[in-house]
Amino acid sequence: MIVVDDVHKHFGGFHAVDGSTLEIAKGSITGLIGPNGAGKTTLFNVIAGVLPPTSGRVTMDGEDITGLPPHTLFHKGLLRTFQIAHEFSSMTCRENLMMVPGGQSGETLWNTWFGRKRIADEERALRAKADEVMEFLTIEQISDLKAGEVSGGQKKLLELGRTMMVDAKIVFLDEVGAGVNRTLLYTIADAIKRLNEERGYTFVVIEHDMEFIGRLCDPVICMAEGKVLAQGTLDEIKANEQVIEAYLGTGLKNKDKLADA
Amino acid sequence: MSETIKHSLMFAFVGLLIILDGTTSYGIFSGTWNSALGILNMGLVSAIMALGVNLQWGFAGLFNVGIMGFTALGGLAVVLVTSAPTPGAWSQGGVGIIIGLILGALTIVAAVFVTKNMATGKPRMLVLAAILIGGFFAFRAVFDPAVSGVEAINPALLGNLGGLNLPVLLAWPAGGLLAAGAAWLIGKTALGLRSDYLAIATLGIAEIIIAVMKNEDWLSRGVKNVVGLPRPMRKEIALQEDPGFMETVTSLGLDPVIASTLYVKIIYSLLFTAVLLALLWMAQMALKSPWGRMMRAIRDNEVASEAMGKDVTRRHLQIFVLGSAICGIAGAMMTTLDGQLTPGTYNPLRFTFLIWVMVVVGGSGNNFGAVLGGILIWFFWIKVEPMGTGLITFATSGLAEGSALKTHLLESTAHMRLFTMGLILLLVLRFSPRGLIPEK
Amino acid sequence: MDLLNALVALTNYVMIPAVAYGSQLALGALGVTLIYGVLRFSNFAHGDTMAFGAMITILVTWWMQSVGINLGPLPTALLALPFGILGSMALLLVTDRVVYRFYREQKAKPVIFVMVSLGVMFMMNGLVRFIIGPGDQRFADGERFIISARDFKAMTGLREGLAFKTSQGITVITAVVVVVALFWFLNRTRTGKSMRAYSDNEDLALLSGINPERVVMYTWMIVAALATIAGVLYGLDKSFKPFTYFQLLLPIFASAIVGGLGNPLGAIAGGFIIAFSEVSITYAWKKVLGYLMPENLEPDGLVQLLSTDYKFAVSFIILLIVLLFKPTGLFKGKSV
Amino acid sequence: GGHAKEVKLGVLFGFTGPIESLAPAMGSGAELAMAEVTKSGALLDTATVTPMRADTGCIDNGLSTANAEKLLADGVNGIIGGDCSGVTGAILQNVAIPNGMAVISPSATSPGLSTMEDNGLFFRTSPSDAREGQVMAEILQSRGIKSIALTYTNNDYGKGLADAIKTSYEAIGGEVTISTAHEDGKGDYSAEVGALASAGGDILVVAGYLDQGGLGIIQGALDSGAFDTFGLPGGMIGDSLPANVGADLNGSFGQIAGSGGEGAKAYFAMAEEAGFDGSSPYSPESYDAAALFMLAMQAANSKDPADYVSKILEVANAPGEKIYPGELAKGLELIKAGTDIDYVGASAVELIGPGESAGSYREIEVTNGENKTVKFH
Amino acid sequence: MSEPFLIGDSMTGGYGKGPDILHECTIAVNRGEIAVIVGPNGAGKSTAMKAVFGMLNVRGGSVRLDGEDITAFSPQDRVVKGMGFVPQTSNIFTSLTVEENLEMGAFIRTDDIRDTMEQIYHLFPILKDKRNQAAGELSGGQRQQVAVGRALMTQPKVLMLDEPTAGVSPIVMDELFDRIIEVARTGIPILMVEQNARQALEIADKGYVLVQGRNAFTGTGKELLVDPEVRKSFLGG
Ligand SMILES: Nc1ncnc2c1ncn2[C@@H]1O[C@H](COP(=O)(O)OP(=O)(O)OP(=O)(O)O)[C@@H](O)[C@H]1O
Ligand SMILES: Nc1ncnc2c1ncn2[C@@H]1O[C@H](COP(=O)(O)OP(=O)(O)OP(=O)(O)O)[C@@H](O)[C@H]1O
Ligand SMILES: CC(C)C[C@H](N)C(=O)O
Ligand SMILES: [Mg+2]
Ligand SMILES: [Mg+2]
Repeated sequence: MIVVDDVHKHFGGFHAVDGSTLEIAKGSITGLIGPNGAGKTTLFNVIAGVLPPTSGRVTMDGEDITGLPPHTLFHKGLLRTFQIAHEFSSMTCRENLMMVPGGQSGETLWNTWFGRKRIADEERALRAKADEVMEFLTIEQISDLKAGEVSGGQKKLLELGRTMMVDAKIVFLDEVGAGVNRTLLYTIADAIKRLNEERGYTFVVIEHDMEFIGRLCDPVICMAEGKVLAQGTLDEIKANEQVIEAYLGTGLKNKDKLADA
Repeated sequence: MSETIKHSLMFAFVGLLIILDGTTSYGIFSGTWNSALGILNMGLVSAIMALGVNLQWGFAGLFNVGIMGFTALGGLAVVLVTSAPTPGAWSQGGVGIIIGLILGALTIVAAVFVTKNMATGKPRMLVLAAILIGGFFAFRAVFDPAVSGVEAINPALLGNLGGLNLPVLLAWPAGGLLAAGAAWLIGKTALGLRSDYLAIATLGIAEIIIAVMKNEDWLSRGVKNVVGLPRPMRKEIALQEDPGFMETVTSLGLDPVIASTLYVKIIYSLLFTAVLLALLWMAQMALKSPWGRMMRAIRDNEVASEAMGKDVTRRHLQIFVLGSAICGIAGAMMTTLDGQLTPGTYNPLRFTFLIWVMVVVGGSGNNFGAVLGGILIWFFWIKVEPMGTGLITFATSGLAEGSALKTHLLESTAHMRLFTMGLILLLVLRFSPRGLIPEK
Repeated sequence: MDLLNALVALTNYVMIPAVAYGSQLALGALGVTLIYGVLRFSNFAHGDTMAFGAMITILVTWWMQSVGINLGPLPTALLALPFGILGSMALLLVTDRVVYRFYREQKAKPVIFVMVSLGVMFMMNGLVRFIIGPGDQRFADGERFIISARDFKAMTGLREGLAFKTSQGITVITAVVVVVALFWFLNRTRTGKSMRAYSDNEDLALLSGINPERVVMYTWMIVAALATIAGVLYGLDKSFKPFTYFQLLLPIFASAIVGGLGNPLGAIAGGFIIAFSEVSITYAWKKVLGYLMPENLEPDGLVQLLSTDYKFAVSFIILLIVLLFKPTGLFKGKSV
Repeated sequence: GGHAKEVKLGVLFGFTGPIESLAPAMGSGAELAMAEVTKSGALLDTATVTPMRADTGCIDNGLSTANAEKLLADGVNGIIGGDCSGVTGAILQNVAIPNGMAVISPSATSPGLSTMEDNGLFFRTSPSDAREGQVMAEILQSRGIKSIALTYTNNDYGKGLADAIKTSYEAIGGEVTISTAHEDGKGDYSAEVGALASAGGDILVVAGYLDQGGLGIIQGALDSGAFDTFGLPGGMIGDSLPANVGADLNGSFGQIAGSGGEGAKAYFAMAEEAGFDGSSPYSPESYDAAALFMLAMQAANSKDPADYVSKILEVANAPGEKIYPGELAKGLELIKAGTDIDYVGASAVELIGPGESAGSYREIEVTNGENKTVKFH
Repeated sequence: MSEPFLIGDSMTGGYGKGPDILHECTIAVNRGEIAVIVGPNGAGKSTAMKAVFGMLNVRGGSVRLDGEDITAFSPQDRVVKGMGFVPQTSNIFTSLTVEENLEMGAFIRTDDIRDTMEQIYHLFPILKDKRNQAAGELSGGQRQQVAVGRALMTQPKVLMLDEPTAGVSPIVMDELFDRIIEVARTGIPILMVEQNARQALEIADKGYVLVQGRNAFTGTGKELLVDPEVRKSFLGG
């Protein structure tokens, strides 16, 4: 569905993404892992049109989408979340969700003056939808709070909630799990799976929690230093020497010392 | 609920100030309706400007500090729409001016085209330079003699192209359109800038607009001013000479001079109020709709709004053009009220920052706040002078008569005006730091 | 010879004035940029702070002149400068205590601060005029020229003169010294870094043990010094008049912004860009070309790209062009 | 006509804003005349004359009209003002004319105001720019000057005057190498000086204000050695200029409205005694504006504009006994006695057709750091 | 039982004039111990940390450090008292370079900080490479490392970390936990909030579960880890 072809992204002399080539199959839930600074988020940003690539091409369903602005991509069904939550902090959580769907007739000035009936109907539906999403994410109690005044984890959930407001084709999730309670995270994993199975969404998931990746993703791509290091099922990846060395590590060294104490 | 009452009370308070000014001459009040309505009228115009700025800043977070430029363009529209065409101006050079301007525009279009369509490198630089330099000289060659031609026609009284000789009320929407057109051009180039960078860019553009209006005499006589612009109603003098009017007035037992001046002012008040209410309603409806929500989202976080499918650039342009158009309309109304266009009077303090004070004191992001701030701050702008005088008289009352300090202070009374303005501004912002009617 | 004459004319009418004016703008812009960098708002009262500092200096200078204290060839005002700095420090610290601190505690938005500074500006505006009046004040003394046009002509035998005023010399030297010092202070000293840290993230600064009120106090003190120096040098070179100082605010802001707000180097660069574009774009090349071209080709017209009516417009156009390519100024400034 | 004991005159100048440094001396001038009359007790059966100051900001139409309304509300019998032509137009159109209030401006010099339909309510004690242009051209010619560079303050006064000088001077064969504007109140005039220097010329004529941009231009031109002689129209004549510039100004020359110098000299002395600078621009004209009001009121035996406006031209012009500053009491007595007077005042007032000063001029040369009158025109 | 080194004792309070978010919440840590707070999102974990650090209006209860009541102290004063804190969000100076961030961590220290800085670079090698880069340009995980490094630079007497491992890769997380254990063993108490709760509780001496601003469960790390209720509700089964 998405093909990333030899994409480079340089910041000054630094090659954050350094010739990544990968493919995301339609209907898959692809995991994207790799050490901090591997270039995962940067790659997301290039695909989602936030950053122009230094070179390379991105296509979606065969169409060249390199350098298209994010809002155009959104309307093509490409959604993403942000690693560092980008909530609309002065708006309520519900408004954060309700603003998402595109093409609302109330977004046209003319209608705000002369099409009030239609807007009211649409708003009712939107509101119901937003409430449903919040309930699912167990954040219904914060629906009327300003998004800037909720906990770190709740912001991340809100971030995720926005992608659930519309019918997307492909959703890029950048560490939705960081800071989210594990029990809830696994519930979310189930939801993602359901969306994937029932509605055919494609997902690309960056996550450092191997258990979460394990529950969801196939295939898993591991990046390091801007390049694709390995690709395969999670088990294959976990067994890959390079991946272990660069990313997974071998566990706590001090654990035994702790036990001694 | 109590909020609503509180805010209504504030409006009532401002209304009361105006009424007091009309009825009592105690303290800072003047005690004539002429003065009170005069303040109200400019207050209404200010409120409309504040509404425009609030649209841009309060809704979309665009730091436009070029209000002065748009107001001036509105004023220019009045001249261009209402004044009579200067006899002979078109044959003496008017056509040349238009051709020159078209040449200039073509040069810029060509330059932009080349920049966009040629690969970067030396050839592009050369072509670009050739176009710009060639275009500039062609422009000057056509434009300069044409301008001298027009400006030579009775320079002390005319020397400009003149206008379309249309009714003055048409000039208001025309002012809006002119400002909107300029805003569109500016927005296309400068809206990529953020916060204070956009501010200085718009400030600069406003200065450029004023510079053009001051120095291009063929347009609207430059610093020589255009006086005696037409009005949407009869002049007071005409009324005083109209037997019908006089009859009504005397039968009502009114003073004819006062009646005629009030008549004019009341008509202005009604017209301005109508414009203000219409714009306020539109702004309010827009704010409370998904459109307003989208705008707030954009203001809040542009990156996220982009990712949520909102075309931030386009929306910014839309609101920038709208807000500026409103300022243009207000500018045209103000010039109509003044009856003259005096480019030298446009300065940023009065026409940009004072409006900002109105928006912020009123409560940015809230349309009613902007309107309240507009009228209230204008009231103070006029009344700080007597207030300042009062303050200084009070401050010096303890001093010995004829003491050097006292004389010195009394002589400097004029400077109490801005001093008092500052004091009021700080006091209001101290007691309601988010504005009188803050955004919810 | 003609080439020399042309060069001298260009230096005399473009280079020297632009460098001096640029330094003056730069000094003013440094203050603006510092407040923006640390306290995160555009301070409209800066022009009037400059006027206030200069005013105190002038009053002290007058007193010194009256009792016969002087610096020989250098202006007495340099001796009085420390008093001016102290005076404006006192004023700014009091203003901060009485006015700005409240809004800091409220965590008010920058635009509120801007409006508050407008209020402060109005009040300082009145204060200065109360004390010294709205008129022109002269306080320069000492040797007026390092080299005057007449002397230069006599010395070199050229037709064109070259004038270099003492005040211009002092301005340029001071600007260099102040910038180097400020740069070193901000980037190398603990206090300087803590100021930048505070401006970046107030809460976190708190968690690092930085005392915010201290940072703010230092900032105002430095700003007071900068403003006074700028105001005095400007007054020495041109003249002191409160209204002009207010008008200076615009080019000063333009300088700070085009250079990149919050960046001292940017303030300097910006000052020179604005000054040079004001002075050079509208320059009439007639004289210079007259020297350079053969007799029969000497230009008839003024050979002026644009008339001086548009000098501000031109400097703003240049500013716009810079911003279009570098949206946060030449040196990557901040934006709030 | 009422014989109430109090006459109120509005003094409506830009006490704040671009000409805030000129306005105080103008205000004091007007008030000096009022004090003189009040003290004499000769006006309308010992009426007192009270000045009421208000601000125009020089460039703020809204403020000016509001303040004019306020003055009216306070019951003034005449308005001295406005100062800058722009706001003066606004005051006239929006307040004075509709209300039938008489206005005498000491300083609004724009020709545009001449043709305004003013119902005979508007007068000016400052002469027309066109006239001064002629005079200046003659002076330049008589001094054998072949070419001038010209710069003007960018407002209707400066522009109008510069146009007038240029036209007249070129008509008699002089060359104007450049005519360029400068903005008042700005910091730096190097660009203007550079352009002027490049254009060259025997002298530099500065049609500006002596404590505004004009001073900056002269200073810059002297410092850089661009020009060493300057032509100084009325706005540039005043003691502060030689004082501020110093010896370098010696030899520069110009002209200012005023005849005989007698009136002006008397006025300067009076001003000095009162503690302000009478030679500040438009200060004499302000005194005269106030004087005209009071003399006309006396002549009409009324303080109602409707009655006295027609008398303004009468008291201002010949025939009649000449009245100089400090002699207002005498003037009032004479009028009361039915004798015709010709008010000369501090600025040699002579009003012509549309109610503006005809303007005779004295030629000034700066010698030994002082403005010396050398000739009359 | 002796008084813990740092205790927030039955704290009640909320943000500004808003409703109470903490209700009689108690958290404490002893010298050389690691105490971990877990709980659902929005439970008030971060709020409790902030309350202990004096960034909140505590309406009831008290905070004591080493026996001294510091409830009324300002945050800076607590820093001077030796408390170090890494907040959950905006925990770095984005416009300062990595190295300057670390220097700011050591702001109140007057001794030589170079050794400590080397230690940090040793712990997070990536930061050494990026030492002259603005911290705002770092990746999410790198920022987190800077934040923790900053707090370690303080050489605090007690260290409070709000989700230090959020977004860091497994290998760095292991390193980080190792380092935390080391620090704790030098006698410095560590109070941290974690969503990687299982790993955190494994190394914890004491665990708190907060729910809706109240203490729901308290016990040793091990106890909580084996508690089926806690596992199911908060640790992801
Ligand atoms: N604007 C920038 N300027 C300079 N360097 C940058 C910029 N943005 C990112 N980088 C660098 O690019 C590299 C890749 O960053 P990126 O955010 O893509 O990492 P990541 O794989 O998402 O890491 P993490 O797992 O920590 O989120 C990092 O080393 C970072 O320092
Ligand atoms: N700045 C704030 N202003 C007002 N309320 C806030 C603010 N921050 C958080 N809250 C409220 O306090 C509650 C607790 O938030 P807190 O940040 O302590 O949760 P948390 O337990 O740390 O959650 P997480 O695991 O998601 O970080 C939330 O429900 C939120 O609504
Ligand atoms: C007082 C002066 C600045 C007024 C000027 N003569 C004008 O007509 O505008
Ligand atoms: Mg990332
Ligand atoms: Mg938290």
